[in-house]
Amino acid sequence: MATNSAAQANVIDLKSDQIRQDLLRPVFHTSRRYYALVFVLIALGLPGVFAYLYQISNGMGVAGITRPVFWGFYITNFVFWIGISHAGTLISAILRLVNATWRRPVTRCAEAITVFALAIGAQYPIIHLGRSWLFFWLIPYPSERGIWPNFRSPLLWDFFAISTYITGSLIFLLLPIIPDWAMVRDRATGLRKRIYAILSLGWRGTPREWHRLEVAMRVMAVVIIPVAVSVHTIVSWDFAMAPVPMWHSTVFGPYFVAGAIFSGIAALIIAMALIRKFLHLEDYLKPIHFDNLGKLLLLFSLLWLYFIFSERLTVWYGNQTSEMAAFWSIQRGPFAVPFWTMVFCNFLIPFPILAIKKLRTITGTVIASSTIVVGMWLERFLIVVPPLEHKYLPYDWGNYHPTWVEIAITAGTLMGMILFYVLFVKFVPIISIWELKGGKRTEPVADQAHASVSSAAMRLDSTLPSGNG
Amino acid sequence: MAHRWGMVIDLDRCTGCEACVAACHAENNIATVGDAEAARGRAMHWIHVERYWDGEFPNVRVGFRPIPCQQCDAAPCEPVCPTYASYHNADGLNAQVYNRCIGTRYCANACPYTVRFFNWFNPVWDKPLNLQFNPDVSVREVGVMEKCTFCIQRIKAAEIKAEMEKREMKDGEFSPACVQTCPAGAMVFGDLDDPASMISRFSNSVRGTKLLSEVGAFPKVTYLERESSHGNE
Amino acid sequence: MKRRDFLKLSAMSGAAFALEGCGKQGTQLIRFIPEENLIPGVAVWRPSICTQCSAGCGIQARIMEGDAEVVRNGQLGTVKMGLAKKLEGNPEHPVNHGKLCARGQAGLQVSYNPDRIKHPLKRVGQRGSGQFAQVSWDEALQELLAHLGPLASQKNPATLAFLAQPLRGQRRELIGRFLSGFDGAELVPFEVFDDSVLRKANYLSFGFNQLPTLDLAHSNHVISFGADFLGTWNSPVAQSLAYGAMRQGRSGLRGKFVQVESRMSQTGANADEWIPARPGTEGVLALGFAHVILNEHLRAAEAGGGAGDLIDGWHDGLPDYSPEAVAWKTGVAPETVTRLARGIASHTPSVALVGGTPLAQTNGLFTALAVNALNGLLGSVMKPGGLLFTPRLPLPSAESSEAMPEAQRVVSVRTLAQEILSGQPRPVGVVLLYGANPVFATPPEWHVKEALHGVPFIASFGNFVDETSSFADLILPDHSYLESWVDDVPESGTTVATVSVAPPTMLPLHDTRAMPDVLLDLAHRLGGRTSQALPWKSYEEMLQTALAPLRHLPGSIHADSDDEFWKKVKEQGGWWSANGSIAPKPKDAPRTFRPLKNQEPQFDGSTAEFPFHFLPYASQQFFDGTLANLPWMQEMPDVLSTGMWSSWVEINPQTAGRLGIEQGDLLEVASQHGKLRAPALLSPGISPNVIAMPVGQGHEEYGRYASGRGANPIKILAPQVESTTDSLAWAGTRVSIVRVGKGELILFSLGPTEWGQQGVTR
Amino acid sequence: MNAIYGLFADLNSARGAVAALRAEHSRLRIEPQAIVIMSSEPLEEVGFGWKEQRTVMPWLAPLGGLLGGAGGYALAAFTQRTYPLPTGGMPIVAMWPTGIIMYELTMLGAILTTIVTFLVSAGLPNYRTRLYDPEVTNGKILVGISDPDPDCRAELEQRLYREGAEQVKEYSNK
Repeated sequence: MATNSAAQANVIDLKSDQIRQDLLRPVFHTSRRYYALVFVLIALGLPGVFAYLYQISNGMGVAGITRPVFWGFYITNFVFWIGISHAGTLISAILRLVNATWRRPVTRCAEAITVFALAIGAQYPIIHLGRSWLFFWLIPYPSERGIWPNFRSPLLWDFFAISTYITGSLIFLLLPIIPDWAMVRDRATGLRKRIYAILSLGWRGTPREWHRLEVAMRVMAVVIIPVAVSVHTIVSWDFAMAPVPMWHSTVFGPYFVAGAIFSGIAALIIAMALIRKFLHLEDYLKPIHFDNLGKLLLLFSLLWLYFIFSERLTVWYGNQTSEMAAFWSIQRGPFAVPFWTMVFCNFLIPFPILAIKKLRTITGTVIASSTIVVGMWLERFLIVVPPLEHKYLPYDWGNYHPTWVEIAITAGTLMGMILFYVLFVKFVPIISIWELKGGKRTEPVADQAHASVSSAAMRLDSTLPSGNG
Repeated sequence: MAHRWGMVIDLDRCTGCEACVAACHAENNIATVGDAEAARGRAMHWIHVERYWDGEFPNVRVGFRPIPCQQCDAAPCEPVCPTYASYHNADGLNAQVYNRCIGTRYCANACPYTVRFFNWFNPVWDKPLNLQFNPDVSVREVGVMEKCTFCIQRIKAAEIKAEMEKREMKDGEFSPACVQTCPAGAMVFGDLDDPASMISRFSNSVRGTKLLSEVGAFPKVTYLERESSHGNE
Repeated sequence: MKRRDFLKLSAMSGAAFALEGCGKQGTQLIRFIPEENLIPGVAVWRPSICTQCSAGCGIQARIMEGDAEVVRNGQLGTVKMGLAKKLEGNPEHPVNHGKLCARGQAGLQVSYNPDRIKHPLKRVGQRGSGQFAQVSWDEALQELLAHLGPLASQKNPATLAFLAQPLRGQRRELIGRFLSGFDGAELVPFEVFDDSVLRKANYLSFGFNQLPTLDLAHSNHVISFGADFLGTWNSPVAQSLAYGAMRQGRSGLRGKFVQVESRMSQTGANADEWIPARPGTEGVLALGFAHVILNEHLRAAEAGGGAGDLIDGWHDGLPDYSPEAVAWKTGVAPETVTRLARGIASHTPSVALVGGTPLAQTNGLFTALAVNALNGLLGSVMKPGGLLFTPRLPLPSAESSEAMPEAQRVVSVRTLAQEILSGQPRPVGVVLLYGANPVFATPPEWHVKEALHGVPFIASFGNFVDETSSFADLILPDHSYLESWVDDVPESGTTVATVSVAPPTMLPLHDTRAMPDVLLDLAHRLGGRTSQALPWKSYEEMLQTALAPLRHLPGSIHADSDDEFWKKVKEQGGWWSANGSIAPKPKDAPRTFRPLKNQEPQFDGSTAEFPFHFLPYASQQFFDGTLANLPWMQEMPDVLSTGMWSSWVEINPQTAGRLGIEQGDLLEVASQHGKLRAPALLSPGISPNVIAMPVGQGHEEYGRYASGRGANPIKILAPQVESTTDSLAWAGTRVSIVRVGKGELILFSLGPTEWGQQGVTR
Repeated sequence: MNAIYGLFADLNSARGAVAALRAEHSRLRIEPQAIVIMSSEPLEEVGFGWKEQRTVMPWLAPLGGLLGGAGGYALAAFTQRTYPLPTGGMPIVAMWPTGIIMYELTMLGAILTTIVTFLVSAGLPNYRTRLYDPEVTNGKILVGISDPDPDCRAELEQRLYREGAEQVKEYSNK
């Protein structure tokens, strides 16, 4: 897959200057529409901020969660965003390792999603605390209270996993930006020049720098994949470790990871499509990219189907009274509507679109991705809430109705995510220029080298030993 | 010396009068949340009497089951707490340290018996209702999980008394508020490690069962199931 | 006395200081000198008596020092004083042996209730508007005297009525003596769930004008006709204790318990067998059992004794009560009748109980007598494991109010209302209110409201403004029972003669005065007959004199001097006779009574128009509604419905299904006498032709926790009374129901109701 | 220091220049290390890579990982021992939960080591003014000689031109 698509992907027959101009344009030129967009996003996000302050000042009770449904939207969003965050790092890491050249325009969009989704997702464990202001009690440090956190608690595992992941993916995102920032530095003036000079760490582009950069990226790619996998496994264990019917399941680890990548790719496709449209990068993010990602999405759609099927089938077959309560409430009960919507969004709609080549266009994949993002949110919701409503003792069953606070905060964080992304595009070339050029250049130059200069090259290298002797 | 406090509840004696519920409120400064919050399922009853109907009219029977915290030996609520707010004390009680609680509510999800209650708001007592506060029990603030403690304040008081009188604690010397008030004498409290104690004898009764034993939390509350009379005529 | 003066002084200076100090009065902190010497953090236990219901359980209060905002000498400030923190049963007490029910536990919230009346009040607004202004005690007493004086001195031909909750012991005696100073004065005891029918029946059958003490602990087979003896009827704590012993108190022997009622009560929920019989036919069922027992010669008719003689056809083997006939009337299958009859006959000692709903019918007396006869037949009267009667003390004050009509005119509130409205036999000039709340708890057509409007002057001793006391022109707030001298003579629940007496457990929080002391004060100021009848300076003195003779009886206290005796009484919270030292003495009933034929119950409303029997029942939390202002009770889930903070209509799922009613739908319940609205609650434990509702909610005027909450079923009841005792037949109304929309149920349990539907291990 | 450098438009001429300079380094009196190359993209091809290709980074990462893991164990074990709770017969330091912490910290260790070794070995960040020309990020390839022998300056300049440099510039930070 990598090679042939690489062949097509590399039909970016543009002058390097052209590339530079196109990709740096967003960094240097800002339209009115851009400011308007930022303003709108902030306006839509603010209610969430107010809602959160309101919740802190009045108490958790302003949210809809109640006994026995002690977790609701917040934890749903937490799992959802952490899931989205698997877009980037994982994808780009894998693609780097298999050296799929078509990845080059895609990687940075993906890695950015990762970092921002993590930043958002990591807010939720704090937002959902009864006493948010004491969140730092989760951090292991020798405190005046003379007590350390409990390392047996999955929430502690979360803390470590997520902080590792966010560090890793941030580095993974920033490393390849350095040369591009150097490029901006050389074109910018005044204060901006000074800022970018600092950001680019005095990058010059010597072979040593280039080489170290690429080695570092390879190592990171190797390291980041197991981290990403562990992160969502541990998130799944927040549930699987508790003896709650339908939570206490062994399939949750892989189930969550697959779901995460699934939603991640979907988010990536949407982001790419928007960038392509609004930054006029049609020549860089080509149908082939969407086509390839679409195939990936298809694979994961099937994988998701397989997981949810095996999860639900085993429960149904096991037929434990305690579990069946939650099971039926999802299958036919009050949660039937979200459940079947989810099945439509995650499989029935995307599958044909992605499976039929004709439909696997940019529009097609975007449609599929949008339904998938919705579907995956519903999946998280259905994992969190129905089991809590139906724990062991029927007398203690309850139900959950979210309030405006939860909804406002949820919407707020979505806006926040988009806002981050929009700002990012303004400070960083969203497509890695040097990688793109590198990708563009490899084959043809290789040929040339063989044709003309090879003899000289041979001669040179033969002289080397004496040279540095 | 450490004890292992346990409770036996005789379902054949329990009449569902809920004296235990009221006594618990009075003893432990448990707030009332008011109708609006109660309607949202946020009423706090550290011990509550569960009622299950059995059969159709006219052959209806009812089972009452008072459920305090079961004080499990392997309590699911404990390991999940990131701040040790919910922990296992030396007497085997699932203690809750309110000041350490940051309100993840994970313990409440993990608890198979749903006997943990959360302070969704700061509790309010219209003056002078606050004059009734039991000074031996701290009042909880917003965002904190609370639960049945087997009236740990009474346990401590009795321990101190015994210490001052230089003696071992006597079986039945004291009991939690629910046990003390139970009109039908359906509840027994004591030290499971003391083979001579009433509770040790009761918990070995043939009628003895543990609630949700399949979950494997090893509760320290034993239920004595109902019987039938006159050879089930 | 000296210390008091000193206190006054200190408080005065405090006040003076306060007035200099800036800030509005009440906000600044005045520290009074502590009135007691308590060690902070150390609890002391003081005995008292629970007055939450008429069982008369002994309690003890856990007193610890705390800072209270109080009024002393008209000045608000804080004082370190002993505060009741917790109530427990008094382990010594022969009724409850250290146990206490939920309502008793909640007693603390009476004393600390934010809606308590904190000082005397004078009506300013329209009568019934509940608008009052603060007045001083002197003004208040002057005003009351101004109205009582003329009545006492017959300047005014009108008379005086004392409308109170049923009282016993010295309180009862005190009021009786006070009224003796007024010609034609009437004592009007009122409670909605009153047991006068049963008392009368017991008097006729056994010669005891009182409620029975149930020796369940020794019985082998109990069959109860509608008596909620584990919840709200008679002496619930004593009976629960005995019930527990019956079930598991004897090794190898577990007493069987069968409940007959058409709506499953908390008590019925504990039964091994629950038998829904048609309302009002319980007596027939009882005689059905007797029929089987007689005709199978399991007992001889003579065993019925006096109780049997009261039933028509008893000595002919009750021909009209064959199982088939009974089945046809009651809806209970003939084989069930036979089986149960043989059961109670063979598994002795066995006992039959009756109370509550079956007696709240027009044929209540018949039902009661029938069950009494059955008990006679079973030989369970005055026998271990059967019905016992608490022996009476040789004191004038010992009898319950209904028990001694000869003392002075005792009339029902219905009669009082008629008298007020008609002015016959003589107009009522002044009504004194104490505890009773008839405006809330009588059917509208008894016209209590209208009557009260017509009374020239009404004074209330209550410590809350409720529907009735809001009609008062003057309110002289009483102490809460934890703040005052309390005394009681339990009518049942124990086998030893008992008088409970206890001093205040804590100092008053507010500017209130104990009703007995106010009456004594009034009596002295009135002079004449009244003051002669009440020679005592204080209520304590009265109590001490009353109990003094007991010192020489064998009982719980051995003392050499009266003072020592009194000291011990106060420590113990009363006096009770040594076991068996005083035997209950039956009075021989008048032989004039002619044997009763079966009387069909009369129901108000046609079956066509009003297809359902309407059963109000005493609520587990609020009893008859007097406890609806206690937040703990409001939030305590009703154990069967799990309802909180509201009222609801219980309806059989089949009926509901037929009428397309779902859980939580808002229903309009209509009788010939009114309508009310409440959400539907589907309950398997109720006959399809019956709907039931808890009494206690639906207060219009009863503080912040009770007012405007839920609906009051009494307001749609027919003004029917049991034919022989003027007491309300509150189960004799028929209603129709119609769904009018979506209502809101406030339930503690939102889960499915069936056992074992999911997850419950058995 | 000062330097002379040429800017080449295309790869091959740049490579040629480097080759030539290296071939004649003794005659032109250039230390091989003195030849400086800069480009706006990695030049993996033969000819540029010199000693640069060798680094221990891939080996340091696992080492850092081990350190992190050990640290993780230390943290978890130490804290759990300082707060020994009755665990109902279960070990105070439960291996599996601790293992999870160790796993995460292993990865964190590897990541941090990598980024540190990268910065150190690539000599970043470095904000001192050094031989550089913004033209590099315009795609030009810079081939220069730092501190050339003054006598050879002229020859070097025309040599660079001969190899196809678009322009040859002087650099000096004096």
